[in-house]
Amino acid sequence: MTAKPKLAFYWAASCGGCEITITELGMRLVDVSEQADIVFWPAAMDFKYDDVRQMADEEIDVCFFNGAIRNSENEEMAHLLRQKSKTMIAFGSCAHMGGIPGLANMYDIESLCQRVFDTSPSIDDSRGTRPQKTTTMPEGDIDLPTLFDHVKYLGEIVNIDYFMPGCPPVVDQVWIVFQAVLNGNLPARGSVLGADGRSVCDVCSRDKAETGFRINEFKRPHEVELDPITCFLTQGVICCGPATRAGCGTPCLEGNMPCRGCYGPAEGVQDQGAKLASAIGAMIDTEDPDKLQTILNTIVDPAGSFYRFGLAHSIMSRMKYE
Amino acid sequence: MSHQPDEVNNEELRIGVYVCHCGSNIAGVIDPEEVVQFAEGLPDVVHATDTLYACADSGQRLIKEDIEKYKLNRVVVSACSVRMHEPTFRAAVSEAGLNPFLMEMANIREQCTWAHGHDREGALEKAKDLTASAVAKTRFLTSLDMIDVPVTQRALVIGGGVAGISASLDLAEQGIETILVEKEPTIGGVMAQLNKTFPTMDCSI
Amino acid sequence: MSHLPTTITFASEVKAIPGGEHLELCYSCGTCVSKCLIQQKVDPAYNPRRLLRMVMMDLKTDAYLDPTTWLCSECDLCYEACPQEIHISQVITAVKHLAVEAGFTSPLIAVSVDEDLCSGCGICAMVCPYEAPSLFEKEVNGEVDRLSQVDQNKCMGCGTCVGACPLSAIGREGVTNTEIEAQIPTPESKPPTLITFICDWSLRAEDDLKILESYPPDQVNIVHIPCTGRIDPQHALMALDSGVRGVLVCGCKPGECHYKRGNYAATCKMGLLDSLLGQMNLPEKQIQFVQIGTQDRGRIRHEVDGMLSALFDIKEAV
Amino acid sequence: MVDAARQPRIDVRTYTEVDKVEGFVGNFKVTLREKAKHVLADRCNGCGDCAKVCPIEVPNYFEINLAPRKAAYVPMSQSVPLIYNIDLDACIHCYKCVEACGPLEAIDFSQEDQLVRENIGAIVVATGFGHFDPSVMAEYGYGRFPNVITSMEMERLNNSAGPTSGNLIRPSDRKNPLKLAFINCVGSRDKRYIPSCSNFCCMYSIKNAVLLKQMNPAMDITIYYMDIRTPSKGYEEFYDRAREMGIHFIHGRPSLITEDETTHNLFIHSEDISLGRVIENEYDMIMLNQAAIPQPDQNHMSSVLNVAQSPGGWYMEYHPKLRPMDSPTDGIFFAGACQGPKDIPSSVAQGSAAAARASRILHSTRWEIEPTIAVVWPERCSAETRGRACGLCVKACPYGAVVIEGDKAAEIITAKCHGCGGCVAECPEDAITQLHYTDAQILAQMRALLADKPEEKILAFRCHWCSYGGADLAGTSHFEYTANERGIKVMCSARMDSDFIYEAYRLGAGGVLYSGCHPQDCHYITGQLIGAKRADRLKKIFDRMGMTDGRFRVEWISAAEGDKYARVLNEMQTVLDNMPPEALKEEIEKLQPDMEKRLKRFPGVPGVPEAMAYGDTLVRAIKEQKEPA
Repeated sequence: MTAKPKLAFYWAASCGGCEITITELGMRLVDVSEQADIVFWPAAMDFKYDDVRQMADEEIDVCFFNGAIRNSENEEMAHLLRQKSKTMIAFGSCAHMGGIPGLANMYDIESLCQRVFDTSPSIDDSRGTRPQKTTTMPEGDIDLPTLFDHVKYLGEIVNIDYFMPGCPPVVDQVWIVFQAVLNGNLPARGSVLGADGRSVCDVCSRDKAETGFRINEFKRPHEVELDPITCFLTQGVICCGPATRAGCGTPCLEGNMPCRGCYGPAEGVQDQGAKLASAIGAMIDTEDPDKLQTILNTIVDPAGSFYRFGLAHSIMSRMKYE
Repeated sequence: MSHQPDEVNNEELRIGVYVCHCGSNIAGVIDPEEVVQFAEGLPDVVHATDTLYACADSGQRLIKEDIEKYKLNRVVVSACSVRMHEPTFRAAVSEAGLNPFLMEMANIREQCTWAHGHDREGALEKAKDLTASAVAKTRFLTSLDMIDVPVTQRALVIGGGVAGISASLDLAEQGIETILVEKEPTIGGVMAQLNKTFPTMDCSI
Repeated sequence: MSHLPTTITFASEVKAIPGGEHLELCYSCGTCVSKCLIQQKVDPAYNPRRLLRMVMMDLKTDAYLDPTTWLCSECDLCYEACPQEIHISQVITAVKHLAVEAGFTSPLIAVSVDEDLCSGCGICAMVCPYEAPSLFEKEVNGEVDRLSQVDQNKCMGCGTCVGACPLSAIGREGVTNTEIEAQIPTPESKPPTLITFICDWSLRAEDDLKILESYPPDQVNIVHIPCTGRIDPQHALMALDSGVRGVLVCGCKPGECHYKRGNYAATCKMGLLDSLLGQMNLPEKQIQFVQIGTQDRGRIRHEVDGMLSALFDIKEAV
Repeated sequence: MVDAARQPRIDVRTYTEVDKVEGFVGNFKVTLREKAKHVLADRCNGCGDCAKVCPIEVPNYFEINLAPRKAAYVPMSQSVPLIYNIDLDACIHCYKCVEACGPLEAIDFSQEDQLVRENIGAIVVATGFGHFDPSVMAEYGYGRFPNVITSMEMERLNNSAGPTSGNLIRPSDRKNPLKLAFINCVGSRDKRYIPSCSNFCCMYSIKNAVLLKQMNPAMDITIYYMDIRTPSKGYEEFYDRAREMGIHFIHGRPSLITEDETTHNLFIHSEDISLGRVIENEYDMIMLNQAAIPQPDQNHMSSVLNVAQSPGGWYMEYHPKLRPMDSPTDGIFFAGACQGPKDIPSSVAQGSAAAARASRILHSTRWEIEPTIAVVWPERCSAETRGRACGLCVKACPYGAVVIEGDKAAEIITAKCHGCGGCVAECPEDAITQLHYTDAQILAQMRALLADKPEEKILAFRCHWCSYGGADLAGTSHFEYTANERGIKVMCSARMDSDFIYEAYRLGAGGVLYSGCHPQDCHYITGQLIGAKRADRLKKIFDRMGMTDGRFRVEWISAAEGDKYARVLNEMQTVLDNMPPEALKEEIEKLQPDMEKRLKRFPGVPGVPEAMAYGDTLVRAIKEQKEPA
């Protein structure tokens, strides 16, 4: 039997949710540890960067990299792990397409820092302090990684073998991928793991709109008593389902909340947010041109609603930071 | 000219009823003979007949001769609207020596056959009732004479356009004092604004 | 003479359908024929005046075979122009209704649904001005699947559904995403300054179209779409992404859309795209949506020149 | 025009309006408002020096605002009478005109409007017509495209006395147009604006085309038409001559005009129906043949003259075929376009016709009017029975024909009484009657009409001038309505005594219609007002009595509303049909005692007892006739 495959898990600009979804495997982790060696998992155990630096190239069989690339440290580790591992999986929405951190691309660094360090409600008087590149301490100088002007997704800086969408990827899908990795039968490089080709609407069993139904006012989920049986669009609530890939098992829909598009664009969708704008824009019902604007204004945060997970991967982001 | 209102003249009433065919306008919907038969049964009706065109000379001559022959002192004409031929029938009866206001019309054309073509039987009943109503009214009619009033022999023409000018010229040339009133500072109206006018293509001032 | 028609004529059948009244008042003045663009742009045999005449003269089969019955898209331009206040488009729709009942079918090529791609989300059924698509249940290898189907006689080919369908599962030759995307230049093919998505009906006079085509290809590329309802913000962004510096979407004035509500859908899509660009504080003047009216002759020149000079300023500024 | 001024017997009063018209045929009292010209007519010799020095220029209505006039002005140089006018709205009181007038001293700024009362025997109304403003038709772009002009503007532009002294130019660049188009029926035959045909504009556009072609044969003129109407002698030949001269005629109503904003040339989009194809032609200039509409102040004048208006606003003639020149009011006649759009030859002909109709009256020293006037029984008037007159009759009379002096009974001035019957019905003592419309006569008619199965019948009281005419029109237009209607005609709704209504219900009538003129149409000025007040009182009484709504209807129907008359009657019939027969009979019986209670004084009216007795014999005779023995 060949040597046990070496697995690595790393978390860059991440909330840790993707790490937790692995721990959710529970006892099954024990089987995994019998069949494979986890050689790098800083979030769970005390691994040091040097451990990876001392490895030979491509020593790691499969590296599960989650989290977006926000600062120089993330980029450095991404390059390092790419060098050290045969197969690299962009694990979760942040690595796959920038995720929630990607929404920062709407703002420049200065206004971000202002928000975080000055105007945030939980700060009483920041006297304008800012993180410094290097700070001299009695023990010696400590330096912080530099903050990039925009958030990048993993695929932007290294080439990736597989994508696994989801925020976080659903634990059952993670288990299926683990078994594929352990049994060595991963599909062709570049394909998407842990999701199926259809869109969320395909798997959603809610009653769809009557022919000719149109929306004359949008409401946010907390503003309306959501009916669990009918499609959210018929209730005037934005649901990204039509343009989002299925495979998550729709936990949100079961929890009576509209899909927010974390599994990324469905097959054939070039830019998830623009496509949703196109679909929802065509549904607005009025013959009176002036009322059109008032209805549009009821969509409070278009970019946030349509690009909640994919802003960093969007064409607009590329246009802005190219 | 007796102005005494309503003194009941108890001379013996002799009413004549004339039901007009008006070609097919009335006869096309109801049968005038049936109205005539009905009228004959009414009190004081001494003579009732139908006629093809009451307003024509033949119809009027029939009424005039009957007034002589049957010594009629009231006449009922069941035909068209008073706005059409009341003057005609009043003139006819007065030529026969009967006071024109002792003639009463029943409108069984515009307000009966023309409006109830879809309900012939109802139209017939209505024609009978309208004729009876006219007969009832003649029972209490008194002879009246037109009131004549003095006439100021001056005319007023409002509007100084081509129609107003032609009217005032015609009136003035008959020797009638005419006032031509025009709200604009000049007479001539729209015509004066026009370039040459058809057919003579001469100047329009 | 009673007012109710005793014998059932073709005209009385048409008048019985709501909107079909007053058709006997038509004194054949031809206003509707010249106000409507279908004869000038699609089929010389199209003539609403003649169709009304056929209805009145009881020529049922001629009417059912006449292209007017099938090509009218109920845009009501003729209704507001008719001096006899006849709702001409409703009379034509009534005739079409009777024609369909009599088994005749529309010569127009309707959109069709690719059942492998369709997810049954129902968006096409919501946005269609003619309510041609509708959802239905179907047994697909074992389990019940919900799909969309299109009523061949109702679809006018405006493409609003194609623009809205997230999965490119609906379409017809001429409006599919692949054909439109093929006309969007790629970075390598030296992209023009401006790309114009122009709807087929907003430029009334031929020489307006000539004005648009007179611009050198490296300055202005033209993409024809049946209606601005077909526009997809993705395509606008893809154009900007591949180096085109500006996108001009040109459709009809409110109330004059040839497909009833295509320009309202476009107004909303471009409005949403504007707010997206605004949130990313990208320059907004890059994408413009203009609505040209029936009497705005020569206005296309102002819009294109204005856009080119605006783009020139942006180029200087950045 | 000039000979009208020269004619000694015509007193031409320009810049004067008719304020009030009182009286009746042969005895009209007309109040004229001679607006202040601020120029003394006898002194001004029309030299125009004042205009030369006047610094103010304002648009001239006569030139359809294409050319200016001074504040001191005459509308046109050939004005008749040639007396200048100072327009105080525009004048800035620099008084240069006064200096220029010099010794003549014809200008007097202190002049005020003058009210003059004239005694008049007959009135001819010839107030003409107005022009439809095509700017409301956005599709033709009038007001937005400079080279789209109206027909009146064209008249002034190619008129040698016009602003360009006959040289037709394009407003946008003042060049002579070579390619011209006329569009007929602008606003006419259009349900959205003026549904009727304006009669003369087909010939009018051909005339203008021929004139322009004669002036400049190189000019290419096209006329867009729906139908060319050439109704009179020589018109069709003129149409042929226009074709021979090379004027193009396109059969097709344009739907749209667009403009090339650089050259200001215009494009007409229309269907050429003869070809069955849509065409788009370019023109330098377009003339819109605008519709003829009633004068803007026609509504005001019709209430001043107390004449009715037919649909569309034109004055309504007594009878369209038999008395087209007469108004419903004796002594007032119509001439020309005010009665309906017509061309110049017809207007002149109607001028003479109206003059002929008027001279019938004016040539006789006395004139006969209908003797249907009111007459008082002095012994019944409360002045004599209770020593104090109640005066209700005086209040009811619109003409002040009823006078009460001291404690003497009310008295009618025959000459002033128009015979509306208002006082007769208002008098609580029934002390006044109306000749030819006495209570007895009307009661007798009611007995005849309600003799057989009264509960199925609808008794309709109509006034001679309006609702009777409306009933006639319902017949002439063959609008079908229920044959259960039984009509009684009185002169005015003011004559419809409440006793008649109570008596009708006492006799068992199914429904009663109380109808008359619309308020502004009443032939007796305020007669309708009195009738309307009485009808509302009756409606409230019957509602309180619990009578089913719809059995008593109050409707104001003009002689032009035949359809409304038929609709109201059919609606009343449906009310009766919806009531089960026993319920109707039961309601009639239940209300009969209330009606009798209100008819206490009716049997005391002279002639009524005889009418009651006669009525019984008549009803028996009618019943015998109807049910065969």
